[in-house]
Amino acid sequence: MTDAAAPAETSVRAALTRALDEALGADETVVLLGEDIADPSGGVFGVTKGLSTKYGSDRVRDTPISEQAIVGAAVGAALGGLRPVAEVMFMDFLGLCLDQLANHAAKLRYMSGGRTPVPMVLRTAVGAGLQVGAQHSQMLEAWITHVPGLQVVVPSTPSEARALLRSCIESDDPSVFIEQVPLLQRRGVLDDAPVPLGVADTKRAGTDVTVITYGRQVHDALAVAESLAADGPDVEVLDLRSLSPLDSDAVVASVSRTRRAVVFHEAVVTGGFGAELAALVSEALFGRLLAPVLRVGAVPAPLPYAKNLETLALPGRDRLSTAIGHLMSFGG
Amino acid sequence: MTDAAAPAETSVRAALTRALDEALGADETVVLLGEDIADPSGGVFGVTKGLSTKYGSDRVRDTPISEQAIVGAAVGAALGGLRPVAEVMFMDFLGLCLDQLANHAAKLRYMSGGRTPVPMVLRTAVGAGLQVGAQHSQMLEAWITHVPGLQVVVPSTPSEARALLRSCIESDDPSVFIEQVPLLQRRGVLDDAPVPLGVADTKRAGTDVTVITYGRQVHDALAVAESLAADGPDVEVLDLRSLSPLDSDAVVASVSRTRRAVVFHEAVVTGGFGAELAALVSEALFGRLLAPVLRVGAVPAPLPYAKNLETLALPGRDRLSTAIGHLMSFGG
Amino acid sequence: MAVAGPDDDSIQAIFRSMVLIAACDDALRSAISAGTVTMAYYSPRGQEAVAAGFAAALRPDDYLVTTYRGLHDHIAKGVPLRPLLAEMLGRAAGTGKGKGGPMHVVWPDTGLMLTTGVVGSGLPIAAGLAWAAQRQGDGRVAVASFGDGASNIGAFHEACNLAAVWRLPVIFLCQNNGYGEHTPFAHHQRTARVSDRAAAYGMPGITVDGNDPLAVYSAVSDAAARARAGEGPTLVEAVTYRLYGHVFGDRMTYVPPGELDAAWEAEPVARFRRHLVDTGVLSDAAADRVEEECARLVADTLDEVLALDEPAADELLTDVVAGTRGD
Amino acid sequence: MAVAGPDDDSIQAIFRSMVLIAACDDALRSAISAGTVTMAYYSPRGQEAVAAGFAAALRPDDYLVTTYRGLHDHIAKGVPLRPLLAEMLGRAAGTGKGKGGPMHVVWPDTGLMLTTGVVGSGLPIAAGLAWAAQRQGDGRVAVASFGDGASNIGAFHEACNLAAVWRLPVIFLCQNNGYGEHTPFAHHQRTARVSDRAAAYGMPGITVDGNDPLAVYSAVSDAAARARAGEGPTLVEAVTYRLYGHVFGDRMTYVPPGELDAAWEAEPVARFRRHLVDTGVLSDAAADRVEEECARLVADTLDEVLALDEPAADELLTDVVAGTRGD
Ligand SMILES: Cc1ncc(C[n+]2csc(CCOP(=O)(O)OP(=O)(O)O)c2C)c(N)n1
Ligand SMILES: Cc1ncc(C[n+]2csc(CCOP(=O)(O)OP(=O)(O)O)c2C)c(N)n1
Ligand SMILES: [Mg+2]
Ligand SMILES: [Mg+2]
Repeated sequence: MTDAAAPAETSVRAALTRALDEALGADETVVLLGEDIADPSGGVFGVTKGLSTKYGSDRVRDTPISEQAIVGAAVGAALGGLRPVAEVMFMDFLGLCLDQLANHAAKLRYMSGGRTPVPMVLRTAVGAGLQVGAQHSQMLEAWITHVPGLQVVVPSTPSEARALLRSCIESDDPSVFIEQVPLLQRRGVLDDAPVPLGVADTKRAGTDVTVITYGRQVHDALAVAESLAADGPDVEVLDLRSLSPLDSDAVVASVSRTRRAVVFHEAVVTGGFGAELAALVSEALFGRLLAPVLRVGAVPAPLPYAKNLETLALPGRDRLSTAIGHLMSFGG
Repeated sequence: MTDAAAPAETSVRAALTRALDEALGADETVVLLGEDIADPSGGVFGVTKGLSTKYGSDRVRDTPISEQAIVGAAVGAALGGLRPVAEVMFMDFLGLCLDQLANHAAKLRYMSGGRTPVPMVLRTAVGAGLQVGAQHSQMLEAWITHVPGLQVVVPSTPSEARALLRSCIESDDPSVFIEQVPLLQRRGVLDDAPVPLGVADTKRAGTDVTVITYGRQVHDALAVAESLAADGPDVEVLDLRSLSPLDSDAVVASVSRTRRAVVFHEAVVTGGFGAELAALVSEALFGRLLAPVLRVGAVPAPLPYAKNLETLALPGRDRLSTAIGHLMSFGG
Repeated sequence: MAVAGPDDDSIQAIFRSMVLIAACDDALRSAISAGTVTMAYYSPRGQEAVAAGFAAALRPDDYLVTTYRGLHDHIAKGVPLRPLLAEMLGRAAGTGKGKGGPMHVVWPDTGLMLTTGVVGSGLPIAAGLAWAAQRQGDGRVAVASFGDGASNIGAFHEACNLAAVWRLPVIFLCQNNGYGEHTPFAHHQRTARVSDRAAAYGMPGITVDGNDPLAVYSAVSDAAARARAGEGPTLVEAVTYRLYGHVFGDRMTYVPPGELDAAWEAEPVARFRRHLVDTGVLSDAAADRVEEECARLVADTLDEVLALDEPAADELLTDVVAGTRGD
Repeated sequence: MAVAGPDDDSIQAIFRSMVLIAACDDALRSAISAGTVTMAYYSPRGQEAVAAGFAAALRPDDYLVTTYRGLHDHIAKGVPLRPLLAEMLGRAAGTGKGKGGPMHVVWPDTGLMLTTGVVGSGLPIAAGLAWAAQRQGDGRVAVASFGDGASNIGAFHEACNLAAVWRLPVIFLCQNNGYGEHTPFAHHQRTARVSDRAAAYGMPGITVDGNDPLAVYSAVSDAAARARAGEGPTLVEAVTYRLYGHVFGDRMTYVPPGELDAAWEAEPVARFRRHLVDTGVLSDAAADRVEEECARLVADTLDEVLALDEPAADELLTDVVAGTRGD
């Protein structure tokens, strides 16, 4: 029996479905396309479940296995006045459709002097942590944050997943919306607050160290912060939510207070988005930091399959704790 | 009439042709494939000129316009015992074949526990500075330096172009070899010294500032350094030559002496390889730098076509000079 | 030949369009030779009939997606000469404020939604435009114009299949000019015709003489009628020739002896003029007048455009995303 | 049927291969159900005849490139059971030291050069292997095994065309099991057969009953003979069925009523057994023996593999590039 007083919790998955449902309901021009997204399948992770039944399989449309055509058709549909939300099943498959995304979606507004904006969303999933191997696990946000013209979003909670996806759909520019599969089950109370792109959120205030993070790593960072709370440093957890546009003001403001920062993300460290954050903080707060900006992320290798190695490869709470300990070893 | 005493100069283009010629001559398993690489075309930039005539159009082989098949066939040929050198005409087209490169070439050694190494080279050109627009101008090294398993090389002189290309071909792992089109004409005396991957070169020693750079930007950096030599700071120019593997020891050693650094590359700054370098230097030399690590690169926009805007968008000598001036404004 | 050919007015318009394309091409090549203009230029000379023919068969609001070799398509689809040339010359008054360049001309007012420099990438985008038209029920058709070489790239396959499965109102118009860069057709595929590939998607395919604008008009009219009737896509192959090679400066040493002479024999503008004069649609004098008029229009516009300003410096960071401007 | 069918020994080997595949699949599904083993498992049950048939038609050193749904191909091509299962279970003794996993099994000793998890990406790689064979003149053939859904992706098109133009000794073997994930064939393409696409490349295409190993054997033998004779690639489509859906746990609610029952009627292992017994090639008792033997072998190997170690921690950074090891 559920407690009548406690507000109902929703999963990230359901929050995403709701965002799509709301967008489809609110705006005739919103359309969805992707492999197996229509019912009865409703998407391999179930995010689009029920939507083709409700809005028709012409508006929530299955495609052949053709990632270039999926993204290219989204670009074209956007040029033609629709607001397509395309699904590319795994982010690893960006390598198949990055031309459409980076050479077309990202550039058409600019190259046309503003004549042809591309209001589309590309939703894509990341399987790291589920033992699905090196080709189904990659957080590749570094590829797309490097491309001017693209917006890049990684949600961490149900409410923000819903609100950020709505913001992406309403944006007049192309966005990539990244859904980490292990996060889909995470539950929380859904609120109705909109979340604009480009605004970070302080998930926990702290005075000694800022953990700059996003996506499911936010929860690991919070757990580490709590575990240290009793007799360790007071850790601030800053959830970027959108990487492009980046809320660099919030990043700099937080670290200018804590004077110590660690970037924590699931992607490989080398050349990861953490490098941009570390470079930015180090430059903006030169001479004011108590410790170097550290980066915690995946090791420089393809993600191994064996469970023990996969765990070692991905950035976990242990490595974040160690990094925080290291930061605290610098004076203050 | 040429001066009999002066050694003959060779262009980067000719040096590349020579490297390929030597490799084809030395090793039966070396093969070339790409669009229009066979004679009479000899490649759109002429790099493969004469080679199909000399080694046969089965070994220096034209392909249809099929970037995925070009890179995939190179991966397969490498698995089958050849040492393919594939040409993808412009680096911008990586978005079409990154799956083969990042999900396959880069990962097959690891995923097979070492059973299936992929000794192949992908040569590709970058047209920035030639007014060829946003889809034919991109330095996208950040995409591939983020992928463990790939080697990434950007030469700056004829001798090194030749030697590094040979090193790539001889390597048992996949490499991406980046040829900036405006550099192809640059001439220099060719020496025979081999250049291993992962070894940076100090192109100019200096005591006040290190410019960390690669490719054609090396020459701009040298020009700026010379222009400042008389009454400005003494600038060290470090040419990385290979970005993966990265000679981080040389980077740190140089900056630990000069205590000021600027990264200078043609790519967009945001999320560029310069972020990795700045993060690395800032961390390794925390507390020992006199100034923040600065980054000079392309502005965060697709590359515009109009000549005036293209010039403004790309990092030039002016912007590097300004950055060096800014670095010198910090005490020391 | 289709049931209804174009009426006389349309035929005259087709002729004028072809003449204007050839005049524009001529002026640009001269200006590049003279050094007045610098650019990587992909001449469409020889392919005028394809562009004029297909554009005449379309509604003004039908969509077009084309390529770097797009000048003929741009002109035929009604992009005004001034912003078109201004874009090619990197001027602020260009279709893209000079920021796109010749490979990226767009003119949504007459349906030109994309010019791309990436071979084949326009096809899925055209499919997407057709999807938008299908959903909006506006009866529009999308045309993807591309080369023979482009029919070997993955995007061609994926777009054709998607369009067939979704019965999209799109026409895949292959301008088979015999070469992809320096590679002749028989060297890059083993089918006799690009249209032989249509069957792989359960789609009709047809090959026409691309140097005959009426043949192109007829094939595209039929395809457009099918598309508008909800019967899905068609692959139309127009066989033609690139009279000046791949890019300005191409010496065409790879072309077998005699081939170029034969191609000039079949050159479409003069041929169509002869046809119109022979059939009495146009007098020699009237044809001369069209040619002079077009040459003058092009020369005047080019002069005018040469005097225009480059984009302002603050355009550098404008249009990256909505509302971006300045540093 | 081809001129020379397999001899009796080969037929028995084909049968044993099919039985072994089914036994292995059975053991894995049971272990996953029981919770002994955890993995994303793509059952090949129902496709045994394709794998056993094509592998019997090849030389041991012929190359194979396959997919995540690859267990049948792996076994048929001679990957030993122990390293195969060890890889699937993430053990150090696996084909890739447990670092690749079930989607990335390789065994170069018997020509298995790649298993990929990216739909279609194996086809260009198979073309490259065939190019290596062609250049080295070793008479090898490369087989790319893929699904019906994969025939819609760009890599399929590019690989088929390249192989045709280069006359590569490669066989594109489409295991048409009626679905890509949950999408039925008729929903993802408009041709009746995948082999209808061969003509687009000027390549022979043939469709055979994929539940009849002898039909597959025959088609692949012919294709291999063509390939070895320098006549280039062939597209062979083997029509079959995925009896357990896409991935372990798939409830197959999208399958129309009756379809699954009919597919079980046509189940290839029992059907081939009946055929062999009926035609006197095998006695019932001998067939039982093969089935018991295979079941025991699989059970024993699985037990053995379950007791094996995971890879050592220092494997984490080994094999990234040559010589990489440790931190
Ligand atoms: C994906 C891609 N690969 C290569 C190129 C370089 N390239 C530009 S034009 C061209 C030839 C295209 O031939 P075709 O499709 O026949 O068109 P045509 O130029 O003959 O009009 C090539 C290879 C490109 N722009 N895009
Ligand atoms: C490029 C790519 N897109 C999507 C997927 C997700 N996916 C995995 S299997 C599959 C279906 C493949 O169908 P088919 O080719 O018929 O092979 P089957 O699974 O039936 O053997 C899909 C869409 C993938 N792995 N790779
Ligand atoms: Mg052509
Ligand atoms: Mg299938």
